[in-house]
Amino acid sequence: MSKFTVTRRGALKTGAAAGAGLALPTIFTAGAARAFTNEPGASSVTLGFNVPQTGPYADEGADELRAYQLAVEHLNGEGDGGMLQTFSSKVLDGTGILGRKVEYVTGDTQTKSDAARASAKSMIEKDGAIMITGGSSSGVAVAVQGLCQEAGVIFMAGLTHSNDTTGKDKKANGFRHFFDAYMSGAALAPVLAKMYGNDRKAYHLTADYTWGWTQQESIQAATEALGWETVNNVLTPLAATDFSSYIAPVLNSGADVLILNHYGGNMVNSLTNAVQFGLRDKQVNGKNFEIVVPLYSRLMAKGAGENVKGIFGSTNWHWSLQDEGSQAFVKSFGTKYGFPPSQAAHTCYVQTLLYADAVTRANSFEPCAVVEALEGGDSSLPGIDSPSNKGYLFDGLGNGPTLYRAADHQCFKDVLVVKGKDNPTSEFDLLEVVEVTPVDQVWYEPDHPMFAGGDLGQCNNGA
Amino acid sequence: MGILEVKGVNKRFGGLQALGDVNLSVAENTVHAIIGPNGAGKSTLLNCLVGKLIPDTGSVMFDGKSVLGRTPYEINQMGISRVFQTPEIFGDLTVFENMVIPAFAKRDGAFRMHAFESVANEKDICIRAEQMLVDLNMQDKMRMHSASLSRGDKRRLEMAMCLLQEPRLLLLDEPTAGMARADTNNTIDLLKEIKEKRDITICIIEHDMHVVFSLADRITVLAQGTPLVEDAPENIRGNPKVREAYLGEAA
Amino acid sequence: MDAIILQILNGLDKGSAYALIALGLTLIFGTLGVVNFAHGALFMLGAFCAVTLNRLLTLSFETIDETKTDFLGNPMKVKTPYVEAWFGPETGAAIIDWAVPLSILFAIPIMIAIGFAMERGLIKHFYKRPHADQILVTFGLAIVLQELIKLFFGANPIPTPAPDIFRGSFDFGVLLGFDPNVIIYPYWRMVYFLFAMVIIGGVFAFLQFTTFGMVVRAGMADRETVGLLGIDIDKRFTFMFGLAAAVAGLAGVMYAPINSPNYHMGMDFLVLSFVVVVVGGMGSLPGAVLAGFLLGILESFASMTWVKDIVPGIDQIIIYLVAIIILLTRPRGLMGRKGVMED
Amino acid sequence: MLGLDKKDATILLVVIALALLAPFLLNPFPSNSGLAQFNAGYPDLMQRFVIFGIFAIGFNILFGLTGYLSFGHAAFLGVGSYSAVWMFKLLSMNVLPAILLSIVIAGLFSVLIGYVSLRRSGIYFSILTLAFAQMSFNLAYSVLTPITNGETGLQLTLDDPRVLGQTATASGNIPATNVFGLEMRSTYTMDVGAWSFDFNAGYYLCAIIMILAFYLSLRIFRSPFGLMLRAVKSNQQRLNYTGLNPKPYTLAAFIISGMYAGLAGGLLASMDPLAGAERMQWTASGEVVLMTILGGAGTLIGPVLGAGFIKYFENIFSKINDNVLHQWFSFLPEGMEDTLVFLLHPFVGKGWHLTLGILFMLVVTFLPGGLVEGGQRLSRLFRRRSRDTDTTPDPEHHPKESPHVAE
Repeated sequence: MSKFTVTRRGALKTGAAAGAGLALPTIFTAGAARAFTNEPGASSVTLGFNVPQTGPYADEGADELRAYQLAVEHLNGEGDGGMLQTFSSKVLDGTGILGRKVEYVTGDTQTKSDAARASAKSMIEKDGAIMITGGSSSGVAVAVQGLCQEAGVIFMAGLTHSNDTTGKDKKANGFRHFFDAYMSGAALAPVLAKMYGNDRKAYHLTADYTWGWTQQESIQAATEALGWETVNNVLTPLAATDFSSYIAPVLNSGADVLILNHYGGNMVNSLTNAVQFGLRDKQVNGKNFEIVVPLYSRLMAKGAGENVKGIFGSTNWHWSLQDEGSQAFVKSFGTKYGFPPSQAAHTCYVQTLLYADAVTRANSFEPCAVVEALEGGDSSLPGIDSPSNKGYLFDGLGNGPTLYRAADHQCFKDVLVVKGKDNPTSEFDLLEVVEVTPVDQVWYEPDHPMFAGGDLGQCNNGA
Repeated sequence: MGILEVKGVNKRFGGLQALGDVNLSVAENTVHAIIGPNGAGKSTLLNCLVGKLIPDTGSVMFDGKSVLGRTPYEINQMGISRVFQTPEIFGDLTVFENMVIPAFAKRDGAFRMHAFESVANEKDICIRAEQMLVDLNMQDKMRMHSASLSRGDKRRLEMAMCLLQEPRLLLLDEPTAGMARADTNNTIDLLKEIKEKRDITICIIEHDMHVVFSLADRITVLAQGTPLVEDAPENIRGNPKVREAYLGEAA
Repeated sequence: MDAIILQILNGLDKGSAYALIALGLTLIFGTLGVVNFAHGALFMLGAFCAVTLNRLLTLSFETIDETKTDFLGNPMKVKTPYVEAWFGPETGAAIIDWAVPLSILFAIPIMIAIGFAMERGLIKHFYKRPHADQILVTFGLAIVLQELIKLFFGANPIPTPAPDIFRGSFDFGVLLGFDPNVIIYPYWRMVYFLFAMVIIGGVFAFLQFTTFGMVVRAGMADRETVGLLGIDIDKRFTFMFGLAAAVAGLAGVMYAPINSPNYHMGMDFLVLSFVVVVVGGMGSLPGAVLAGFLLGILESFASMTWVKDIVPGIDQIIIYLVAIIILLTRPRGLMGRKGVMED
Repeated sequence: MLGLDKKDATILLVVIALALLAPFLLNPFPSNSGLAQFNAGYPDLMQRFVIFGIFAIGFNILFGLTGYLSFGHAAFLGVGSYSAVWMFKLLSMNVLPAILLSIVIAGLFSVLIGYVSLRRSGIYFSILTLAFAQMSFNLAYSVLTPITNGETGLQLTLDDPRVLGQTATASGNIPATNVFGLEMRSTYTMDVGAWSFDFNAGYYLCAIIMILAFYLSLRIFRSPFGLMLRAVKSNQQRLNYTGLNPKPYTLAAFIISGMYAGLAGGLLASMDPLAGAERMQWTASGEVVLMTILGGAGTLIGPVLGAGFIKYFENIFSKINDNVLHQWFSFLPEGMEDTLVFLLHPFVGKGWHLTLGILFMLVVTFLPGGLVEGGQRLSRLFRRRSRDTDTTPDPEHHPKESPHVAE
């Protein structure tokens, strides 16, 4: 019995099937032994875009899908080429990947680990996808990353912010471009200290699941390092829709800052509730009461409406960035869809390009070769003196010079601190970039306690 | 000493005294009728006998053992079967299946995990069930859905289910209520037949005096929760107290 | 003490929402004998009535402002709501500001119409069907309704703010002699609570003092008997469905500023409101209201830090725990009648 | 045969044939044709069909026979999955002990929940089971993370002990689940001309277990025990007054169906060793209710059909995107193509929920007996057609025969 030959569709499109049909004595042929899972045929290659299409993150998923479609167009030489022109690596020439036309299949993660794995499996087993990418939550990212490791395909994570994705749950076949909770804390804390002073008392509301905990841990460590005091950390159920009973006691706790370690619907509701309670009009300890949302996204900001005004947070990327790469991406995305891309769209687009680039540089679709290409050679980020500062260095995809670190497959780049805009000029203009925190401030070692315990393991080619 | 001995039973519902010091003795292998006007407490008394209600005070002994505090199925397993005012049968099941269930209850007790062998392979059970249907002239309706039976046939089926268990005491709660005269007569004939052919004690609650006087060996008259008189049918007819309390307006 | 008062207040407005949804649910059940899994969707539709009116009021025409540029570097299109153009910027802005309260007027006819349509078009074919079928078909309807909303409004929550004067919170603590900022309560939540009381009172008064209500109450007590009296109860029950839909819808309209409406908010409330109805006793109106407030307040208590310290995760399960305890000690819920929904 | 009468034996044979030939039946379209989108014969989905089939068969023993509507059966499935994954982490990657443990643990869990919940009936029972399941889900997602790994779901790692197996393979990967060395993921692919069919070891293990589970449920349906369960549904009062105690019967049915759910959960984890908390959520419990009713509650084969129907939608319809639609209709003139795509767009891909909801409503409204009733009506229709064509009138009067247990 051949071992895990989940592939065949790709090969069928080539001559293999025709050959099987002609060989009369053996009508039944087993799928030919292949070097690795879903080795693509000569004419096309299939990528799997696994994004939430139903459930609360469906809009984010839709935006990710738009970015993927755009990336496929650009890789196949359609459209204006987007960031292909600004990307520091010039091996991609708009002829697909290694001369094969890029095709794609889509699936629905439903923002559930189970469903996401089922849909990724179907793309691998049925559609012959060679790479899976997407997702809008860390649970899903970790679950699908584990699957891809076992199946022997590459996973290019979409939006996932938990430390665990490239921490204790890191996998050799998985890569994350998005930033993480530690970086949020490290980038945000100095700005908060600058704006609100070093003598602050923080009250945390934290979504009671893995991402919430790592986010809270990160921001608490970063703010305490700057002299803040943590008054309390209250865990809130994921299913909570009304946060009033958690927010009401905050004012009387002696805290003068409320940190909302929430994402998505939780964040929209908790922030809305907090503003409803008039927290931001209050004075505590002789200071203005402030609210902080460590992880921001434009869609969440849109959901919370006016309530985001003046509230600080961090984000991976924002369309108002003025660098060449970001501008090129915003232009082609905006021209095609009529509105600027979200950070989720950006990271997904970039991940697709990075994958294509790595395959081209490796001159092979073999996962281990791709992993090697993404881990780069010995290039390193300037200005950081660390033995782990090694990996694949690139530029021109927004965020400035970026390192795909070999040690944990995490991207290191500048992190944006943003603030809800006071006078938005359009429905997309909700956040303004307050500071671009340079990469050396958010750098950490792979064995940092918040990331320890995992093991990349060996890359897996599958078959 | 009767097979059923009810002594000093009281039952109150809030402010209402439903049963007041009821004493009753049913002799074995007789038909004992309990009659009385509406609200006399006949149904309450019946419910106290089968475990649906627990009297506030007093005792109910069946065959020398107390039934108080026992659940309906335990009391049934002791040998008391009950026929309801409106026939209670398994409407979703076929007539045959309806018959099989009491057969199992008789053989296996209140619960037995019997989950693998097919019902059809339980030959003794099937034979008993069929035999009883033949006895009651219902064999042609064996495969019918019991919900689609006529009311009379439903009553007949329920009676058959009870008889299959060979109870020592059969309680009948107004078995002819709402029946046409012809059906009533059929039921009377059926009960007479049962009475003659089997060793069985029957306790019947009834409104219809025609039924009562054609069947009963003894009659207890209940009024306002208390037994007024207990006697043979011919004496009841002439009893002026009964006439006053009950038959008076009817007769 | 202050913490307890605070959480009672919080429980009141949470409870208001539960009670309003459960009221309609139990009304439909009590009158029509239908288990309506689409009731949460009615609440959601109500909230989207507010969103829709907000959208209608902010319908805009575009003018090009050459002095500014949009994100692609093209001249900026500036949107001006028609309302502001017609009534002048200030009046227009005020009308938009009051969109949510105005939506009440907008929502009542719409929700009643939706209720009628649901009852006549679908539910009426299910009166005689098993409860499981009713659950399935209304669940299907709930999915369809929420997916339609998602199709038109997207999956993202849509901010629907309350009028400006209701922003911020009122300091209750000062009234009661506590320090400032100890017991604060947002104005809009106060409005929501009062609104809920008015609606609940209205429904009860309606059932208590009108002939119509009397027939309906009799129908809830014993449907067949009333049918025998020759009263055309079915027509009145249709109206009850409209009423229940309107109550759920209004609960949704007023809830919109508390949490930005999204398409799945109905499902979020569905399970909860069923628990509320059952804890209150299926088909009992006072039971539903009582249970709504009870569960709201208990849920608030469970979220207090010291309670959570004693029993970690208690706020995750409190509602269900209470439901289990009540159902085991009071078999038919707080005020349920015997024999209802037990088979 | 096997203690079954002829009719039941036929049903069983049909199920066996369907299960064993599924790789062919589910891949009817050539793999590079446009319709290949509708092929469902890949290992993961085939496994899901039979696993959820098992889940629904078990649920049907409780709901279909006794009428007790549990809204918490997903909890047993979840518990089964967690037990299985823990077995993989601690003991070995052999699936048999894992599956056994998941059945046992789910059984124990259902004793507990069943004992308490069955003190009430009707909707009160439903809400009790719902409450227990939601509590399990909420806790699994948060406080119990050390046991369940919360949001991500319990998964295998490279440093699990695995006392009776290897911690990691020679190539540095997590070993695969297997039955005495036969890996569950190993697949044999057969290419026949333009078609290609997958034969997956895991699928066949699931299929064999499903056949056994189906056979067992068939026997239960025909047994005295099954009859008692139907009697519980029909008239508990009469059952009580016939000297039978309904409680242990319903509890036994509850436990059996809980064990079926645990078996399904264990199999899910065996095919894909990750146990997500979402599989315990009330929507997951609702899903099995939908499967059973959609297929036909109380019928033998209905639940399996319902499970297949819903899983097919979830996995196949959700993957049809605009791109695929454009490919299908590319032969049409541009305007028509765009219009068609525009019209279909809301119903496929991210709109699969909408289509499913509409189908629920249609099926429940017009086919109260579920898909099985649909099938019966169709076959009756055909029979009537063929009867109409031959001119001999049917002299025999067919009295309405009651279904023994509808098939």
